[in-house]
Amino acid sequence: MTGVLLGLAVVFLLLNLLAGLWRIAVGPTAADRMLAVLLFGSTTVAVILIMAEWLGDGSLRTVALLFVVLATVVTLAFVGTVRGGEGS
Amino acid sequence: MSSTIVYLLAASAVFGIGAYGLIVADHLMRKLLALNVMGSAVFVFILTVAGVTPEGPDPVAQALVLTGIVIAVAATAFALALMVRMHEETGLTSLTGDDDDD
Amino acid sequence: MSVGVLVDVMLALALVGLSLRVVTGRALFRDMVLFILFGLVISLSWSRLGAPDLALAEAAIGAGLTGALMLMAYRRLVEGGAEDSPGRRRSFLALPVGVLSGALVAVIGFAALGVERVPGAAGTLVLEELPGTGLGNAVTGVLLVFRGLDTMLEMTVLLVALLGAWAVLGEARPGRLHQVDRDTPLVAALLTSVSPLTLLIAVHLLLAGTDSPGGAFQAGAVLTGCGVLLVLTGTLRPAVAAGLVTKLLVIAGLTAFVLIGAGALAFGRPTMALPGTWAVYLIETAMMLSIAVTMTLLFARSRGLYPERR
Amino acid sequence: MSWHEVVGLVLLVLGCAFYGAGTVGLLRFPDVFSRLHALTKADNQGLLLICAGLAVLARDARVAFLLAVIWLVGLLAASVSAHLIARHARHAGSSHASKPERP
Repeated sequence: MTGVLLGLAVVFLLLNLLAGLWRIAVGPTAADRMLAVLLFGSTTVAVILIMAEWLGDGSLRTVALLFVVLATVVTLAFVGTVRGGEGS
Repeated sequence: MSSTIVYLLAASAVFGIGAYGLIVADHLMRKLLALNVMGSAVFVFILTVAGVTPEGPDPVAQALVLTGIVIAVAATAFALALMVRMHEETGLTSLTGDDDDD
Repeated sequence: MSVGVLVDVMLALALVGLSLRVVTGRALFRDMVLFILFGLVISLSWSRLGAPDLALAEAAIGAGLTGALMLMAYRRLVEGGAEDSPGRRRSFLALPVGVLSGALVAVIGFAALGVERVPGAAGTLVLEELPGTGLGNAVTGVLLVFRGLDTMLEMTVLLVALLGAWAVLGEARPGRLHQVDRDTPLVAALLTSVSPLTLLIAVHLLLAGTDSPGGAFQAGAVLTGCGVLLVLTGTLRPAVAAGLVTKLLVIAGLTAFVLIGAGALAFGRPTMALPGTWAVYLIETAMMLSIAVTMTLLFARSRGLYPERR
Repeated sequence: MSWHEVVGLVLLVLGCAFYGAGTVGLLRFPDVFSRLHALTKADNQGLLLICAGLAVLARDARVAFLLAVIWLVGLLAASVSAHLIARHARHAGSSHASKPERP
């Protein structure tokens, strides 16, 4: 029972991810897309943590930790890439 | 068993899409994206086809893919350096030479 | 179990959809962002497939580093005046080639799945022989003990990639990086808390890697993340020339491998036979440092790095 | 089902609800900053509830500690990222509604 519910939570969060893709597709600004990536990353962490409990694989928690630690790399690369004021 | 088939089909589809993109793309960066997509498809393929042992997926396949991931990013970094230099020298971002046609 | 298959199907759909958008999109920047998400979904798939070793590497490299590399290269192109041309070649070959190659992969896959598994397959052999190596993680065992030569050659590939990048580097232009504004105190707070944490995780992965998921590649990838963070915030600045320490660190992994692997010959043992667990730790540490330094240099597109003096 | 499973699952469902709300906000809100507002709620609160729920389910002090660390680092990373993106968006001058397509 608990296992099925955990699986359903994963499915629900994955649905969120798929829905978030729409924001990336339509934008309209680069910042909007990066926001979607931010939510994507956070949801991925949640999914991996639930998977760790669901599949009984504790090492997946390390993966989640890695995700949150390195989440800022892409954001920093983005802020350094697309200069403020450059947008169109 | 059925998850294996799901991932196998996904890997095949993604590989085909990557191959299509590699041919169709004009911008070198886009070619590189397509190439990386194909690479990931191959990794998924290797891991699904290799089968499972009692302790998760085949460790040999895992080591192979792990090696592949690191090599892929090194090759990508080199290709990007090459592309940036080419653009500095020639002002082009594609191999066809005419950037502007669509 | 049906919930599990549902998760698989969703991940597979996300992979196919994302790759389709990446390949057929019309704005390069957006497609690079989608590619980063593609890496995230691949990492989720590794987690789902029960391969945490791969999920670790993919989280650091596939989702973080490759994306950052591409964004920075894109930045340089835009700075150099390149247009974000949606240029696309019309080719009658493309669609058939794509469909056929995809079909070919599927056919090969189904054929391979149909082959009956023999008991002596490499994977099961590894698991049988693993207790004799003193290692608990089969993947690390394959990388260092059973297929050590491959891993050594992989370090060579990394070195060649770096040398190649150095060769095509412009003469007097050590990659001009556009740094993130540092006038916001949050970035400094981030650095002071996150960079020690990355070091900690890297060392943990390295030490834990002999028995549980982790190892030199994952640790090196995490350390690269730390290096990239420092480069992006301008704490490490690109240098024109490589210092001695940098050069030594770049070749450390390969050197350790060659010395210990070939040194086995001198004692009348087979090549690449590692003399004990201490050798595994030594090689792994050297590899981790080499991977981290090489990748950070590839990212900064420079020959060396020096810390910012304030 | 024992009590800790019930409590853990309830927390988990609440966390998922926050993520759902964050996604809806990301899709429905009109401009960058209000989307940012919706999203940070999901990041902070949703992850907190999910971590708490999983810690209750796991009933293991080490796991609970790791989950706490993950949440704290996630909080830090999310706030810095959100701050940087907001600054960036302001500099780009996209504070009002949408601007035409261009990275």
